[in-house]
Amino acid sequence: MDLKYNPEEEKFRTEVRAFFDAELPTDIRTKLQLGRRISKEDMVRWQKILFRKGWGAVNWPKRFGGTGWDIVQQHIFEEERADACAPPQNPFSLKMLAPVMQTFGNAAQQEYFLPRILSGDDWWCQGYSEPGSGSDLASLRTSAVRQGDHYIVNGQKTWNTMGQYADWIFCLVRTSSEARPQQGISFLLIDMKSPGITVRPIIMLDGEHEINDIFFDNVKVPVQNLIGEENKGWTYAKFLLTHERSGNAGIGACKRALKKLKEIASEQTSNGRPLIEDSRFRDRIAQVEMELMALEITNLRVLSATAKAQGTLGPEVSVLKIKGSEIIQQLAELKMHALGHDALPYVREALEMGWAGNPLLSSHYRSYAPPISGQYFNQRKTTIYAGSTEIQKNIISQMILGL
Amino acid sequence: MDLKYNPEEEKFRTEVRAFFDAELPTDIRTKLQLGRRISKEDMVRWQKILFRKGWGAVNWPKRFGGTGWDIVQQHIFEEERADACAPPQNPFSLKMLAPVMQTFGNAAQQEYFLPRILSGDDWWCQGYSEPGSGSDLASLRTSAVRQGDHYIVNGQKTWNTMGQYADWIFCLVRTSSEARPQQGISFLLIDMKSPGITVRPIIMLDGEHEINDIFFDNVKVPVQNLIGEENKGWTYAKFLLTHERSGNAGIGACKRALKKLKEIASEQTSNGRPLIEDSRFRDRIAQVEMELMALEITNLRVLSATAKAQGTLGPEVSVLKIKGSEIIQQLAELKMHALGHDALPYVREALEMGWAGNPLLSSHYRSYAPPISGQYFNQRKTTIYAGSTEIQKNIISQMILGL
Amino acid sequence: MEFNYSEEQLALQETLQRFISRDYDFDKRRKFSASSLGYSAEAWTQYAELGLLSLPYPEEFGGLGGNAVDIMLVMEQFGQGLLLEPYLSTVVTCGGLIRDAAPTPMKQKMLPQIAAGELKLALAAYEAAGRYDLSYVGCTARESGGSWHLTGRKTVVLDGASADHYLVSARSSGGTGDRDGISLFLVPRDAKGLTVAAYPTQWGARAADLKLDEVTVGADALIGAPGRALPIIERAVDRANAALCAEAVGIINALNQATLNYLKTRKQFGVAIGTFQALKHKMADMLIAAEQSRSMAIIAAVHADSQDAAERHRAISAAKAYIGQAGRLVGQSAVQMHGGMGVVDELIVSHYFKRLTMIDLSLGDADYHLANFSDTLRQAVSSV
Amino acid sequence: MEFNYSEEQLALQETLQRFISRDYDFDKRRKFSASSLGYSAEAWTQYAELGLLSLPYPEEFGGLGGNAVDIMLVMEQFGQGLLLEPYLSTVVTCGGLIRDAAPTPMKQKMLPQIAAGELKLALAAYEAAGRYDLSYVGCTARESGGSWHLTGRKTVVLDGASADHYLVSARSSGGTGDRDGISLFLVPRDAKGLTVAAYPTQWGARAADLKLDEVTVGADALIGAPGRALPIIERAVDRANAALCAEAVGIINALNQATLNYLKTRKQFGVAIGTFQALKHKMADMLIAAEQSRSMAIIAAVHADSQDAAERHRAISAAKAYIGQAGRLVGQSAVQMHGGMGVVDELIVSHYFKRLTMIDLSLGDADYHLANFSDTLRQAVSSV
Repeated sequence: MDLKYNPEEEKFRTEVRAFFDAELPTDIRTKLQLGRRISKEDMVRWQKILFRKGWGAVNWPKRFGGTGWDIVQQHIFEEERADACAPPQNPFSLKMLAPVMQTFGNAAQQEYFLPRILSGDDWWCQGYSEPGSGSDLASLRTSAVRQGDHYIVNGQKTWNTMGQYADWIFCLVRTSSEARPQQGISFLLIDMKSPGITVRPIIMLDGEHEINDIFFDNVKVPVQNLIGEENKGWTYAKFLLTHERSGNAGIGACKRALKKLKEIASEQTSNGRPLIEDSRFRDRIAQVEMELMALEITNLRVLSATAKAQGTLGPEVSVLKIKGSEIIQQLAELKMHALGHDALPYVREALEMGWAGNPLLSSHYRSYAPPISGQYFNQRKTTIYAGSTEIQKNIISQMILGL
Repeated sequence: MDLKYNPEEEKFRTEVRAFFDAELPTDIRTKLQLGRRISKEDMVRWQKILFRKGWGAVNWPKRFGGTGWDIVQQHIFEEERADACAPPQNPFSLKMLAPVMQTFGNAAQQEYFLPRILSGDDWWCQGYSEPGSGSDLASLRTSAVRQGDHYIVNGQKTWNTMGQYADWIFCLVRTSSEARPQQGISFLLIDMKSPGITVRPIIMLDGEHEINDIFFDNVKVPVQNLIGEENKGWTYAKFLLTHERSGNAGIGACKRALKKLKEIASEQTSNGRPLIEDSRFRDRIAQVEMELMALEITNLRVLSATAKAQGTLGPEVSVLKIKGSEIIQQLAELKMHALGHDALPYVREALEMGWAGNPLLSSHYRSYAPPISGQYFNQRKTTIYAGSTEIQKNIISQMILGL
Repeated sequence: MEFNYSEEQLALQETLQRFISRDYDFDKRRKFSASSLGYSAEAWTQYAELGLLSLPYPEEFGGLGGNAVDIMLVMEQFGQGLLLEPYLSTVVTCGGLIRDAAPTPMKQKMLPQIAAGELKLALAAYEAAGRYDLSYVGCTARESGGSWHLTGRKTVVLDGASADHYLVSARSSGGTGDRDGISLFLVPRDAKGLTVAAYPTQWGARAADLKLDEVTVGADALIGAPGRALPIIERAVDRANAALCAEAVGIINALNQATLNYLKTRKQFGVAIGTFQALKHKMADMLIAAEQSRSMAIIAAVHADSQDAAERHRAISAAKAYIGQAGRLVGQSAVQMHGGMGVVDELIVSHYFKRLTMIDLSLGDADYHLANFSDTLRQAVSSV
Repeated sequence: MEFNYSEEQLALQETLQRFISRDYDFDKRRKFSASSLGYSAEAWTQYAELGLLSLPYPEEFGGLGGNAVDIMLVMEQFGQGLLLEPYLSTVVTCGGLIRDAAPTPMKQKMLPQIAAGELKLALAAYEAAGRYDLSYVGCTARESGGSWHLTGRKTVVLDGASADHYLVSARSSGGTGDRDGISLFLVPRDAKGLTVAAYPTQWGARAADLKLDEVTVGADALIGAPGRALPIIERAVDRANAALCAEAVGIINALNQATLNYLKTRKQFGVAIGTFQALKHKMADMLIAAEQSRSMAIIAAVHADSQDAAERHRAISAAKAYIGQAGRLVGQSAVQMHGGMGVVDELIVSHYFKRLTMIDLSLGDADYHLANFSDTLRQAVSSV
């Protein structure tokens, strides 16, 4: 039991930090620092830089072109990434689809798709939720009917994140309705350029376009785009969800947000004095920081126990998902409250990089202010998506506690 | 809509306060002030004083010898009672049994029992819970079998409060097991001197004897001691529970406890300065005070709406029960924390009035300190008894929200 | 004590409910918000016709002589309907301030104009570095030749985009943060040297920042004695906070109703999600929060007209703090229980949530008011 | 980084688990607590035999050279078994202090005695009016003729009833509340002028108040430089708090296990109460609190031996605050879910609850440590 980083780990951190210092484009870094909109082009450009360094996939084994890093290395990388204000990589391909493909996909799929994910050539999105199937995912209805060497897909997916950018989508589809709902689900890879696909934006409560409805109208999908076996998709889906949740502790992002919060609380003033001098506000920061200190260790304990047992991730990741999402929400809430009055304006243009005007006449309305209330509103999603907090507690009580 | 007391109400308050000033025995007042044990004799003595004044039952209609006061008057009386450190009256007879007896009892029962309750001649306790029937009260098993003009009662009641003092107990008993569990329950009045009754103390977590197991071994109960109809007891039981909960907001007691908390926080010091000067501790007090301010009005709103509709109390009392019990617990917790180190000693003798020693060498260990930690432990019961918070939320979601 | 509303009050409530369902449904509101004005000029005219704009003024100035409980009922409906019009700023905050503290000629001139829907006002009392502290006034007022000259900046003036006049606090003596030395002026929007920068708010209304550069007003623009305006401003802000409490209660109840409906209709795992005990209990918590919040809004309302400044301030801070916290619980829970439907623009739920959040952040958030209230406890005890 | 325990550590844990189940079940504990000593002398002897009493000392003083993680494992079992013996005071707090700061002759004399179970110590560092502030020292130390004369009072000395010696803080210069001027003395229980008033604690152990009336000790009783003892005391109290964190984690896990068993076996409405979703979710919250608390106890342990006083103090305050809060959640929830069975003396649940509550109140409660931790954030930011 030792929480100190050993010399190799420290050396690794130095290397990672130096890389971010040297290679992260300034324009992208600035957008992230200020909470401005980032584009697909920004994210792809960054993925290609990582790929050139050989760091295209920090969570993949070496044999698929990943870094093969252990969990402490991955933790350090993520911490430094967030601190450097580098964009997160596309999680749908790297952290969700890839583990499924590596475990259950066939060689042809692995050989074709994985390199294109690594290089940033393909943008993937996720087709899980449907209007009637949120928490109750197994009730999904989008159908895939086998016709010769194709499936014909019909239905609707929703809460699709960044699908407006996507080249490909991986979908859960119903290939049988005979047995239990879980037993008739398959896992399909669908080319977004296929005829019959319509993407309709959904505007979030913060006014931003980040999610979509996706409609499938007799979309033809080659059978070789089936992952694993037909009607076994539920197994792969659960595997994927566990991986998704394991990333949801988001320690790096939380640490970055905490640092930002402290900066804001040092710059904002109350009665002319820095807000952080107010013990009441400072105590609220302290309360979240304590929670985050604990979660960082809990996260590493869970992941290292899994790694040690060479096992797959278990229901313990639900603990990480619950706490991680709560912490990021609390930090967003505190950042908003730190602003006081300045949280009230809603200036859409100010979210675009390069917009030079100060919407308010007050020099006090700083560059970090415009996105902050929207971030608070937006972050309410984190306890809803990837299995709501209620679903995670069901998992804990059933799978860990045996209730 | 007006929250000010009108002149008649103010005059009434003055009268009540003057009465407490004049008539409340000093020894009893001091015990309550310091949180020392009070005896049955203390409580009976006080009931007899109230009875002589005509205030033996503040919640009864005049025709049964009650005061006939409206809800604002009752509220004022309770507030002044708590503030004066007068003991609460026996709730089992006055607030639980009496409304049932007045509504469902026969004339003979009313004429015999009610005056003896008023005068303090009979001490009543409650026989509801059983070891297997806590929240699920309807599953009770204590049986009453009709034999001629008696019932023969067998079984066990538990969580019986102050039954060691009781002359009488009112019990829910099973008189039929044929239909639904609720349909075979009857409401019986049982003389505690009946052969076959055994009272066994249960020691609470604070080391005090306040509750008991009561065993019934072929106890003979005359049939005239049945309230209402046989097998209709569940109706009376629910009626009683609603009345019980309506008293559980305990605004008077909460206000008194809040005042005490502020006194303690003014006398205890942190680094030599009064604890209440510490904004962190003061904020915690403020938080509970706000909750109590709101509950006082919620309580009066619920009770006055009921009175206005001349209706019976409804599920809204569950709101009062939940909040009232939480507040009294929070106040107990804060009082304990105000003590700091002084919360650690457990000096049983100090809970007895007249014990003169100071268990600690510190003059700082004040007379109010000895009972406070025990009160915190003991008050955990308030969210459990009379329908736990979980049960109250079930009631709210079912009866008010229609879920 | 009396816990019932009068028949007039119930009629007022009903009128507003009818108005909202007929003329101010969610789609209409969306259009009003998207318009350049950010609210409905037509609705404003209707408020004038309904007497809402003259509600709290004495009859001698053409008012209806209503009290703070009447305002509470109106503001609760503003919450229910998410009404965007500058009622709070014009009628409650500034109109009320003029009623209480302005010289008679100003009352005689302005109150009837407000009542007729011809005049809108906004309070410009906060400055950026002061956060919620009304005594933090850096804007200066210099008297010379019978006129006052104002220079400085005012931040996030609620309803500031559409106001015809501003009530501006400025320092005529003392230093930033002093309670004494603050004066209050009526400044017309077209005053020379005044720049108004308007912008939308998170809830779709419009606010503004003001820049004053040697803005000159006459002696008749002064409200209250020079240097003595802070208590007047505090009283107006207390009253505004009481009104915000009522608006928040309207939203809390609307969110609870929407959530309850969703729990009864949304199905997952083959059953309505309202059958899950965890959600039932959360809904029960929301109901409790709503009842307690209503009690606090009543406390705030009945204190809003109180002459005892300390007691008024204490009660209203307690109410605003409590409702800020309760609103957070209800807003966040309502969004959470709506799942994905809670975080999209399409449903009214997220709009309720945003407005409720921003009510907390307006005129002092829960922490600010908790501190206010808490600090009064020190004095309270010394007298026990 | 390394998250596993060594084999020796796992063996130590297992040894203690066996000891508890064999020699220290709940009925035995009740008897030990009721005895005049308030703990088991026999158990103390066994601890000596098991090497627990020499665990954290260097080998040159007869110790096993264990570290703070070893102590964490031991203290966790003290929680699980609700062990009453004065291990924390004697071995961790005072023994550790002597190891770190006492003159070599004192170490040579006392550490082997502790290891052999022949010597018990208690720290007398708090005074009544100071609450949790260790710098609030009114007790005076006057030097004269090569001796020190101590006068004053010390409050709620943990394990003070059975101690053979006390480590007493006293002021040799400066004023009450000054960080400088505090000295630390080894005072034998039978010293002339020392009155020990012992009493039971809420968790069934024994504490004491001390009154010192011109108690005279020699120069060799001094630990650390005169007037410079506060950092030494703070280090010992930090370490004690880290140990309390571990004990609390042991209790939290025991309470969770007991509650989970109860949920699975207690039936109401014809089913196990663990089938109710509201209780399932509360149990999930308790599990999360337990995992997070364990992480915090680890953080506290690995910092307990740190030389960086500021960083050590910051981390341990965070842990103690967090675990104080989490313990409240778990303790109150465990009692609540046990219903009536949670509030009676008969089951161990209420005893766990009481000890957990009192751990929070010992050596600084959650609010005190939150304030400590929070106050460090001011410095942290200025360097960002």
